[in-house]
Amino acid sequence: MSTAVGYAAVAGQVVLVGAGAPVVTGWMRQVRARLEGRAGAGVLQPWRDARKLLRKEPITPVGTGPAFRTAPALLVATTAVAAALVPLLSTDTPVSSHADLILVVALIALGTMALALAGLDTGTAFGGMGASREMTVAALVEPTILLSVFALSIPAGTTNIPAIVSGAAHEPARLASPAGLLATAALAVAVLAETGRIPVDNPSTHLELTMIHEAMVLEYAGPDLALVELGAQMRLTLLLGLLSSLFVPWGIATGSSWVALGVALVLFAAKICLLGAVLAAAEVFWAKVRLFRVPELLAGSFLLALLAVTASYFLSGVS
Amino acid sequence: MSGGLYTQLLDLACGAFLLAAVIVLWMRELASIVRVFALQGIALAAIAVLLGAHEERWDLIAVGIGIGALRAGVLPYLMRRALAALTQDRRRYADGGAETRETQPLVNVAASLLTASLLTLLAYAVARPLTALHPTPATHALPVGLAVVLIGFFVLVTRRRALAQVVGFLLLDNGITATAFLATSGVPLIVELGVSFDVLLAVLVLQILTTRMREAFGTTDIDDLRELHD
Amino acid sequence: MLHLSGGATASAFLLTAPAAVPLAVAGAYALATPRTRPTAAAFAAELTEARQRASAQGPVLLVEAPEPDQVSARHGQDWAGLVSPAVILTCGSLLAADVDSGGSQRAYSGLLRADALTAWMLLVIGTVALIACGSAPAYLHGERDAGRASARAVSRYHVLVQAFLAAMSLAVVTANLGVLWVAIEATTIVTAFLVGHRHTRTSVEAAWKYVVICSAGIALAFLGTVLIYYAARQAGIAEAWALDWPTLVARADRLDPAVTRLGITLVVLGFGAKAGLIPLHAWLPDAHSQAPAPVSALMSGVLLSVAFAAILRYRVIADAALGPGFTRVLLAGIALLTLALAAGLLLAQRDYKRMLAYSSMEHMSLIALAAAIGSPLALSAALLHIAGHGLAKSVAFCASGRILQITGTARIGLVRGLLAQAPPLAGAFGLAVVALMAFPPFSLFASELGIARAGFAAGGGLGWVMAVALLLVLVAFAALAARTARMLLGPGTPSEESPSAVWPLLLGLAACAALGVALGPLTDLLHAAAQAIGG
Amino acid sequence: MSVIPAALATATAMAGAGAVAGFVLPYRLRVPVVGVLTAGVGAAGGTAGLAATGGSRWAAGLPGLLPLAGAHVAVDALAGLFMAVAGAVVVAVAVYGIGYAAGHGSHGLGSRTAQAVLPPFALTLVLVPVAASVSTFLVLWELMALASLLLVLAEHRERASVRQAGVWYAVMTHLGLVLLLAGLALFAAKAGGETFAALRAGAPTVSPTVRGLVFVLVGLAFTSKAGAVPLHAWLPRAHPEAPSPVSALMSAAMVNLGVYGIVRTGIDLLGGGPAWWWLGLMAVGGASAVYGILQAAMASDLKRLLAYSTSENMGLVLIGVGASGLFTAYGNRPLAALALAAALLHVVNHAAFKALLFCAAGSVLRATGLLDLDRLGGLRSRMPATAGLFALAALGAVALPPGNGFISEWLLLQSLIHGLQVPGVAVAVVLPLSVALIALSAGIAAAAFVKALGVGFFARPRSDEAASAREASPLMIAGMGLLAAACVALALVPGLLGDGLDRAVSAVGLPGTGAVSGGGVRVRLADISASLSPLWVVAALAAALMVAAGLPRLYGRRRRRANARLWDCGGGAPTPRMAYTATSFAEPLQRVFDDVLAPEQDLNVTPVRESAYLVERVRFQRRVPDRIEHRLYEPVLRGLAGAGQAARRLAGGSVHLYLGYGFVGLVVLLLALAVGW
Repeated sequence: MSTAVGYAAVAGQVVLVGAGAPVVTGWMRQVRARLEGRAGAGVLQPWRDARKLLRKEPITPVGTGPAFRTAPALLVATTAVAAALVPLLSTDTPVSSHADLILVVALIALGTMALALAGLDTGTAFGGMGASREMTVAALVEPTILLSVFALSIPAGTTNIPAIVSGAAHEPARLASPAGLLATAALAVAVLAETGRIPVDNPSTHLELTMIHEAMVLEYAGPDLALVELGAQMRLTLLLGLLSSLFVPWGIATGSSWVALGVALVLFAAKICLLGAVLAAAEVFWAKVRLFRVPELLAGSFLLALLAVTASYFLSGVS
Repeated sequence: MSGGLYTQLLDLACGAFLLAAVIVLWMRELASIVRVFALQGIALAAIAVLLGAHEERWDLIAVGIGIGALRAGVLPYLMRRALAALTQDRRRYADGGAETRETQPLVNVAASLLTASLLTLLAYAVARPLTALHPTPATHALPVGLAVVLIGFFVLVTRRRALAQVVGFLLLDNGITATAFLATSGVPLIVELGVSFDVLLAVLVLQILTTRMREAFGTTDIDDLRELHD
Repeated sequence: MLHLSGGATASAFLLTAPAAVPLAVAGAYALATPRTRPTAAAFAAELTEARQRASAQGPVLLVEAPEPDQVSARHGQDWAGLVSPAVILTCGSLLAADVDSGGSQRAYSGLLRADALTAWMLLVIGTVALIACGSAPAYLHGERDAGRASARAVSRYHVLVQAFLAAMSLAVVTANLGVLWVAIEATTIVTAFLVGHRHTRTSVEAAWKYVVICSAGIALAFLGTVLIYYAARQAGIAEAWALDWPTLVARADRLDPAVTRLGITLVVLGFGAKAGLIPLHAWLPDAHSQAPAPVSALMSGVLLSVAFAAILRYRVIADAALGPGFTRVLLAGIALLTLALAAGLLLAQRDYKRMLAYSSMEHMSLIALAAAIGSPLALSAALLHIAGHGLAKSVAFCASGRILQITGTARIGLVRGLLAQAPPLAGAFGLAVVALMAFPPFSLFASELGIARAGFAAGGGLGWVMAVALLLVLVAFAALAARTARMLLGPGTPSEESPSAVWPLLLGLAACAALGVALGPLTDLLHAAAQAIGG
Repeated sequence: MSVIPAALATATAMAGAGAVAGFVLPYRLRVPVVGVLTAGVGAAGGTAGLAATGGSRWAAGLPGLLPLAGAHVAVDALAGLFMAVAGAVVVAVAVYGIGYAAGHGSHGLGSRTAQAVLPPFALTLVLVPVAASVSTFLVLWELMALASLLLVLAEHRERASVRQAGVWYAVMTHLGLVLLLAGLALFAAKAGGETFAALRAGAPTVSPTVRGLVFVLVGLAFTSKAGAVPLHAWLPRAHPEAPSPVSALMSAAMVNLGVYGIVRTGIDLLGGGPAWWWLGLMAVGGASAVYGILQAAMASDLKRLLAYSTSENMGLVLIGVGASGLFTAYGNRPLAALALAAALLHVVNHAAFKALLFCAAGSVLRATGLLDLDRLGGLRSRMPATAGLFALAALGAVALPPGNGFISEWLLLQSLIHGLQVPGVAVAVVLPLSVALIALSAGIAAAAFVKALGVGFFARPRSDEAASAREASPLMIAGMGLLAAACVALALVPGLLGDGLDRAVSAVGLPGTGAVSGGGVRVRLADISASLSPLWVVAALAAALMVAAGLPRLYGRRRRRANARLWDCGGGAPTPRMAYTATSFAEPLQRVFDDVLAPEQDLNVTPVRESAYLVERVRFQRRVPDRIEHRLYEPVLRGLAGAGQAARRLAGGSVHLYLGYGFVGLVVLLLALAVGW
């Protein structure tokens, strides 16, 4: 019985992230359009785009290799595996013992790396440029995420995400601590950077002076492009979900009952929509930071994470 | 020989011995230096003979006479010959006149004499335990031997002419021989023979080298020997 | 002598032969000097030759074409020089078999005496001489081809080298400190002409410095000997035995400390001059760079150690009379200063023979340091270091002589790509330098290791001395490595080089490596030798 | 129990035979024969090592060898682990080396000297951990240094830079020896014996100051061998200049012995020490990790990049070892065991992927004659096997799943994260910092290897040499294949190592952890649990990949891929010269770390002759020097050069001066005697 619920939860997470990601993006674009006084293309527009792209002819640019061809699928695959591991809906799944936070971070980084290699594989100036910038950002983001993980895992005594989440759900005081807040802030910045949002990157720009992510994927077309877009959207959803699981863990099923799972599903959708709306709203009011000042931002979040760890240690160590 | 006379004669000989070393420091003409050196050889022989006479050891007297012959006879003769060779060459080498004079020692005469006195003081200080071990008139004169050793070394360091350096080396050797006699009435005969032979050979070697130097460099100024350096 | 009936006669023979046979060979060479021309004429010719060279300020080629039948005769003559090393080696090993349990052999009422140290030193002298004399034919052949050596000069070379060997052998087999002094002074006189044998400005200069500095130094040693004799006489030792080393050691506790102190200081300074130790060290690079390569090998490989062996003998007396503190401070100070000087001068060295000479100073100072430490381990290490250094340095010098003949320059900066040019020769040179840099398996590593271990174990500030010494050795290592690499590595065109000339060198390297791996039958001898000098 | 001595004797005999064969045989024969014998040495040594990790022990004394000391040998599980790693690397690299040296003339690695030295070098790699006394250890250590030095110099005729590298290597390694000698000799003197057994027994009686001094000296030497800052300068020089198989051996087997030395002396012989030792070690490790990988990210020479990456990985290992010591100092032994196990596992992983990386780089060098990433490119189509193997190894190097490096870094992070249970302010400050540094180095490593792979092997060739490259010979691929198999095995079933790792950890007196077992990595301590199942991760990823790749096929109508020109924002089909180079790839990172790297740049503007305002040529040059070298080494070198020049004046040639030394010396000594010594 419990395994059935568990498997359902895992499948639900993967499907939710896979299928819901375009919707989340559509939602964010819609919120943004409305805030900017436009009508917007509708919440389902990313879905329609994906369907259109998937029907197009697959194209292999001359001079590219296997890395270019496999990167989109790898991006999606890593995100999907991560989505299965992160307790978005339930902490009690058959895979929860594998759900290590470091592993999740590494899987996300693997996707980033695959895409960067694909960018270099094209041999164009844009591809290389994008890859170079992406890896620079990733090199700085990764430690930030890991340190935040560290800060969060100290009270739980483990890096297992379900354990952290259920621990936090049972002891809300952990989250309200200075360490928890610092870690949240740091992780939020890292998520923005990792998903290529303003102020680090602008997902809708194609100016060579500023673009990061888009530069890498310029050569993709058709189904490949659809996968790349899907992958990026899934990452956004996943990371927002991770953020919400870690810092607003309430509602996530900790036992194995279908009801709790249903509640969790609804609450998850609500949380993601709220977070997405906040993010979209913020993007309207923020400007993108100059490329070479991005590291300062990331260094700041890195320091926040470090402070979080130290604070968490001292606060828990005193007791 | 009475004790007092013996002591006085010994002191006289030792004084002459030291004085000769100091005079070598004073002189500039190589010929005069060689002459003074010969006198010192005689003083050395006198010391040995006096000691022999005092201790009534005929072998010591014989050794003394032999040493006198070597240091006052053979060695000065060899050096005079070398000097003569240099003088004969005057026509071939324009600056030949300078070859027979120690024109410019590295330390001037006044300073040399001052140093000699300081060295003598040092010798006295150093020789204190030597005298204390076995106080006799002879060992009381030990500082003289040591002083001559130091002065000889000093001559070796500061004199620029090859022959002057040879004299310095011989002064050093004289000083050591004197010390040997004064301290222990001489080392065993076989050693004494070996030493004298070695000294003779060393002087011969140096003399030959002087000739070669004269041929190769056109001068016997040691200061010109600076081709080998780092 | 042929009828060896009694043990006494046998030991007398064994003790006499190492000095007598080379002397006899020297005599034979002197008698066999080519008499194709009247001596006076030859002398005159040589003189004009020398003058012409001097006027041209460089070697002028005056080739006398050898007649065919003379060539083989000369080669035989060159190889005959191997007799004495062989005899020294044989006597050394026979003596070693007798004394490696700690006893001693005496002859001529104690004038000659062999203990384990003697045997060890004889073995070192014999082996190094074998390398030097073995590589001499190739060297002389090269000199003749370049017209730098007349038949007379070669003959005189042989006479002097043999006499040199005799003097060194005498220095180690005598028990009388006076005779020891005479023998060491004799080496100066004999080698003076070997250093100056080329009659060029530089060689005359080197010879002059060599004779003056060494004679002055050795004179001080004699003064020291006299003072020790004085102290011994005052301690009641009879005249005949007052310079006898075993007697002095046995009764050293009765020597007057103040006089002994003065005497030992002078002796260390004096023999230190011959051993290449500060302050009278300066003759060494000049003489080594000017002497013919095999002679440099002998001087650096054994002459320095023979002189140092004398210091080791005196050290026993001093330690018994004064306690270990005095010589320890004296030797450690001298060793450190020498090491610092050698390291400093290696840093900016531009001449590879001088480089090797300074490396000798470096190693002698390490040996001196070991003597300063004075524990059994340190003394064994010092003796092993003497052997290893002798072998490696003689190979390096012999190889450097051939390199000089091939390249025509002693400047490091002008030699390039030697490994590509003459692989066997450059390989031998490189390996010798590697050995000198104390890499295993060469024995210098084992001995340096032993010295370091003994140094840190000794305590009382010697640990710090050792640390400084190790740093200085590192500096020397760096300089040596950089210089040698510059000479050996890089592209080059292969030149004609007969590999047969390299066998003595390989022999030396193999011996050095073998000593570093295992001492085998020499183990007992080494320990007995260290014991003989207070270990 | 007689497996170990028999295997070691076999290895020694084969090395001897190999050395002789290298000298004697003609070129065509010697390369294969020496290669096979070298592989034999590795196999025999590895067997001995495996036997030891399997629980066998062996010790012996050989008093006849090694004058003045006598040789002592002993094998325990810790030694066995390092022997096994070295042996395995040697086998694979020897096979690779046959292909590498064959067909390229008798210069370089094919020369008599190099071939004769190769088997002994392999032997010393295996034998160093066997040593059980100070003298034996130092002798083997130096033999290894000498053999590697000779091999580094193998290609001296081709490039002048080899000489420089050789000299640096020789001097640095001797500096290491001096430190080691001073440290160990001091230790032996105070502990009253020079066998390891005596040291172990005597260590508690040695005063803390001396123990600290010993640890600092020895630690500096060993970290230098491991390529950690600040004494790392030899590594980025020697590794690129050595023939590639030699680089592989040095980087995958030799540097490990530095770690071995620290573990052996620090934890085993000295029996641990106060926290400051280990904090220092962790500081060194952290600095090496970040500095090494930063330099790697800046390097555009492929082997230099790999060399600096070695510095990084050894830094990580040192962090682990330091953490282990730190936990022991605070009394938490299970955690200490975990940290040590993580460090040792990383040593094994690093050996596997770094050997493969160097071999692949060697294949590239053989195929193109180039190592400059800026001029390579496009090799994936010309040499697919090499590119694939490089990618596999790079995956291990960036420490991302499913690579093998991830597992050990994960374990290391776990030990550090859980280390916060240990009280103490130092721990609270150092552990988070260490985690941050590890994470930072992992991030930059990703950038560095994306650069190496993406710029070096992907895109299009940027030079004629790269365009005409040919795939490596079958033997080279076979050798690399062995290493790749090891990487895969370590990545999928690290549990195979479990028991050996446990025994190695318990050999230094820590409790076994059972951290690595079965198909997964599991950490189970008093109140921690975390686990990682590499096989599960790989299976999940593979499944997801198939689904993701199948998605367009299911949905889309047109299955066949069509070829098209590169779009490049409409520019279309750019020339290879327009592609991003390694230098430009690294530029943003370099900007970020400007303060650390301190790049130097020159701008030369040459105006046209007629007018100063018209520019004929602009030359821009930027270099990223090794800053530590700049600050630390150059003053020393300048000082030494100055000292050398000053010393020359001491030997000015004047005989008066020389005699003056003697006179002054005499007078000074006499004065000293006169005033009373």
